[in-house]
Amino acid sequence: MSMEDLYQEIILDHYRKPKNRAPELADEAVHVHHSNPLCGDEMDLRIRVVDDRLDAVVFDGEGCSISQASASAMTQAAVGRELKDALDLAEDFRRMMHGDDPARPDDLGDGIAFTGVAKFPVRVKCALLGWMALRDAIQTFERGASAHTVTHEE
Amino acid sequence: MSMEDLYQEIILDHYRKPKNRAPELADEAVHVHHSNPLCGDEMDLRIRVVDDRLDAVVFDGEGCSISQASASAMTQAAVGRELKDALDLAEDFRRMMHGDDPARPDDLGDGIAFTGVAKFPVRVKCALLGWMALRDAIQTFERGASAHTVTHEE
Amino acid sequence: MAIDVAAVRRSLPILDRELDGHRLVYLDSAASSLTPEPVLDAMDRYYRWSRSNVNRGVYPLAEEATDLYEGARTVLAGFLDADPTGVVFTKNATEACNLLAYGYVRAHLGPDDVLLSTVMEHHANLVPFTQAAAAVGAEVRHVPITPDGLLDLDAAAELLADGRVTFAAFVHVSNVLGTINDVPRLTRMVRDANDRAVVHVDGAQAAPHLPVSFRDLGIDSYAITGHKMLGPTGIGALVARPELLERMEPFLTGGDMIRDVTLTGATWNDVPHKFEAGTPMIAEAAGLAAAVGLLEGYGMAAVRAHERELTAQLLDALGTVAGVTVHGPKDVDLRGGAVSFALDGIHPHDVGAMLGSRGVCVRVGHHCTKPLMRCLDVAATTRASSYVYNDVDDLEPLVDGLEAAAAFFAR
Amino acid sequence: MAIDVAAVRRSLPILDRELDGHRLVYLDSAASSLTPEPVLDAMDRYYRWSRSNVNRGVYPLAEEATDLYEGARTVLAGFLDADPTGVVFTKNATEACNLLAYGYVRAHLGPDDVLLSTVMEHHANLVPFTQAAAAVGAEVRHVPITPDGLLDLDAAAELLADGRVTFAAFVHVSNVLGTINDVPRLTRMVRDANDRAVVHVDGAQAAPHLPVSFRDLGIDSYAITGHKMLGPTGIGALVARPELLERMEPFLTGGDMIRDVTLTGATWNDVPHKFEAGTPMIAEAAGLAAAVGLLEGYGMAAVRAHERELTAQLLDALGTVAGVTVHGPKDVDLRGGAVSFALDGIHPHDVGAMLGSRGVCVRVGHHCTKPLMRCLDVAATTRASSYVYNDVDDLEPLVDGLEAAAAFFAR
Ligand SMILES: Cc1ncc(COP(=O)(O)O)c(C=O)c1O
Ligand SMILES: Cc1ncc(COP(=O)(O)O)c(C=O)c1O
Repeated sequence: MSMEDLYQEIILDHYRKPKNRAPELADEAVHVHHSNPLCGDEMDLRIRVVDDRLDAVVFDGEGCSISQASASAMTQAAVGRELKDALDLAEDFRRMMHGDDPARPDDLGDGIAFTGVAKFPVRVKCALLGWMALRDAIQTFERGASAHTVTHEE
Repeated sequence: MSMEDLYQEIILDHYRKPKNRAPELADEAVHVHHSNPLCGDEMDLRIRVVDDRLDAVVFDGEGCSISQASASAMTQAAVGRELKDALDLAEDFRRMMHGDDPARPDDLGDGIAFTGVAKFPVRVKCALLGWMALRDAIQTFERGASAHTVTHEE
Repeated sequence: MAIDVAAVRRSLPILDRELDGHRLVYLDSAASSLTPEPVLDAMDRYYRWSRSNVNRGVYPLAEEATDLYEGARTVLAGFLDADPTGVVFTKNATEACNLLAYGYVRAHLGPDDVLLSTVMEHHANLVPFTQAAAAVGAEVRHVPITPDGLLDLDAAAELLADGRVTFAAFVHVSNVLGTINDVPRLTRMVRDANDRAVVHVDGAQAAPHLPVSFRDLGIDSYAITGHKMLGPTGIGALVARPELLERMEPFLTGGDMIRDVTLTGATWNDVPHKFEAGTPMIAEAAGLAAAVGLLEGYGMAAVRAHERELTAQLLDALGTVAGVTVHGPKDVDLRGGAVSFALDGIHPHDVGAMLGSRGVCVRVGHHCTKPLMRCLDVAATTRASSYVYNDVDDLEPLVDGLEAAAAFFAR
Repeated sequence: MAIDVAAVRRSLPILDRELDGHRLVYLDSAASSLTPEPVLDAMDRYYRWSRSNVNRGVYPLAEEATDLYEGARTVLAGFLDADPTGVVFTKNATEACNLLAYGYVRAHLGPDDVLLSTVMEHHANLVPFTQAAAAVGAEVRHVPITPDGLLDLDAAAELLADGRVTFAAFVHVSNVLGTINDVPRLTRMVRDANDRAVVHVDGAQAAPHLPVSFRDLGIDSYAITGHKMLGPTGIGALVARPELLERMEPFLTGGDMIRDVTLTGATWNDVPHKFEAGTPMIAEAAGLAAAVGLLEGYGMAAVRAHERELTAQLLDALGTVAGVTVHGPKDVDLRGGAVSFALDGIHPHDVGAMLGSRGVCVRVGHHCTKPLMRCLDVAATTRASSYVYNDVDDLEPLVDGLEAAAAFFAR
């Protein structure tokens, strides 16, 4: 288990200088709070939706480098996408974490740097936290609600 | 584990031709029923008491050769004794079954043939069944009662 | 492919043991099977190479231990044709039955429910449910047996007729009579009478000896125990439909089975983990997986064929001994390899002692089936039970020992 | 006599393992200890020589197995200075706590009773009792901790003042803070407030590391687990006053724990057997007895002295790393060898991954003490924990790894 397999340089960059990290979002459509009690990870995710598109995605939270960096990379990959498309991308990332080859490597952007995490089962849930929050935020929006709290492990 | 260690000739004699085996006893003072559900052994013991002495002791029951032979030998050793004395003898037998040297080898009569049973832990409770029934019968008499049922393993 | 008994025996150093100058003849596999070396090696490998605790460790040993443990779940599920999510590891089959009795019967049934049991149950599959029924005020009904030791399905139909039976627990293969019950048929009867009924089967004596497909049995849960199927002591499992596990309340609580804990409350982990509190039987799971690997290697159809043949020979051999009465079915298609019998006028303890003195290991007693003993009107039986390491050579010492006992204890 | 660490290490082949070119440095004994060869040998001997089931067998193998199993009970009782009649074998400490929660708390307490717990409990010693309290409508009170991680006994006195606490369950040695609680003192406080109170102590982290006299502690029951004390997985025990066991209701039911069974009811075997349903952990009991033999050979005073010394060195070493904050007492007389700490600004998962990549095995997470994590206001900690096979050479890789983590994850 070498550190380099897990912590690619891109991951460390996102960890050190997270993108779209913010505690608030003007005109937010949905705010979801996800937590993983086993790790103690906490994640607030906010989305703004314009014409069925993710106009803005910001996160805030606490957790290990993997969870924070993955959320940061996720926001970059997701913003500007149609909701359905973003859901599909989240599913692609989830499958990648379970060892499958991603179908949309280019669209995942920096998210692709997390491929190696699949080899570290205990860290998979960390990498997924932001993406699963995104999925939930979109589904919450589609249900017509504006906030949702989820406690989970995957 | 040789058969001879366990099944001394005296034991087999009592097993084949039990002494004082009877389903009834005239003028009985006490009748106790003991059973060991783990082995399925059943024992009815009846005593007649005259002047604080065991005037007659008879048993009836079902069980393995050891339990039947031991009860038979017990009746011979017990009959005629003062109640207190018989209790003491039963205690001597019990201690012998737990590996101690008997204090009253002569008084135990054929009971002494059961010394070897102490080496077979699963059979100890069989050898004790009749003696423990005797002890209970005497104690039941001393309490002023005339019948008692006990379910036990030792 | 037939079982290569000689090869199996080579993996069992215990069979080289002599007892008082007699060859060891082990005919007590229904109580506990012998454990071949590959099973011991699998446990050893864990202890000598990957020893650590499972779950959430971020170092390689802990990941290996977790893989071993979770891998065993998958292996067992594959062996029984079940969903790994439905496999809860327990310490033995008894705990598996209790898990269901507490997590389902006590939690969800009440005075309007009726439980169906049978008179041939092992205490492990009876007492937890009679206690649970008493606690919730439910009635328990018992399917009787026919004179040849089969479940009386006509009587069962009557017991089910009023549609009130919402829970049934019965044994797949009897540890005393050897009877192989028709699980799919009785299950259909139970469900036809009440389609909400939950059906639990005690597979402790079946999984080691027969091909078992949990899916094909059509039941809701199945209890097994490792030590009777070439595995180690200290591990068993409740194999269940995940939906049933979802409905069940937690039973043992503590670490690893929680999602979150506060000073006053808790939320629960996903199934099957919700039912596995505390440090699990890690080495034992590795050993059980290795045992399953051996059984799959032999092929369960071959295991069954071997035992069917040997049981036929055993029944024939017992027929040659004067005074022997066999309990249970005589038709080897209807029975497994556990054969209980009486030797006329001689208490099973005495029979067992004689056999033991000659190196022949059989079990005598009530075999944890007191109600069945009452039905058979005996206090105890002598039981010879075989497995993959037995062959026809083991029958002669048994027969000789029985004849010696008859002579020795003749009155 | 000091512990001969080199000799202990020679009995642990796993320590020769390399992880990615790094020497294995095992500092996770609070999660599970390594298992020396004599323990494996004891289990092997059972499997290769005496393999059979316990209880009522009339052949030599079965008697040997029974002797091994019952002998282990006596050995464990001797080690803990307790009555063998009060030793119930369970699969782990968690089951031991559940046994008490079901057999005593749920069976005998009610809405008028108050349970005393603490904020530093492992989930194993908390959740079974909070669930039981909720089931019977009893209140639970929690002793808080002082800033240095000791139980706040003044606060405890207030919680006890109204005399309503009839059951207390607390930990002997904290698996996170390392705190050694003053069990006799808190027990006296509980009993002075209410002399009918039952006092249970979780000794999972104490029995492996300190001399323990159950009698001298003055308590009613004590939970231990084999895999943390050089023993195998799959075995633990509830050690109790036999009188308490007598008062408890049966918990797991089934074979071997009964006296008699009918179709609808049952009567129970004598304690401790009344609480041991089904085939027990026979090999594991033999292994645990061997582990106890090793610990007695070292001498528990020597084990404690060794760990006290090593813990002092560990605390010193951690003091040299910038950004490290140790949780729990700094006075090594008040603490055991489990040391939790934070590395400023770096999540324990990342710390653990860095250490793991260098062969250093530590545990990161909430250590099954979520309420304590909330008290400490952290999500998780990194925990290094030592045992008889560790020495000062294991500290340098730890310190180096922490410094590497600090450099790697610096923002
Ligand atoms: C203090 C304490 N209590 C109880 C337990 C539970 O032990 P087990 O997982 O063996 O049941 C542990 C081990 O994690 C512990 O550290
Ligand atoms: C039919 C049956 N069910 C259940 C059990 C209980 O298995 P265990 O003792 O491993 O819990 C046994 C074993 O004795 C059995 O034969």
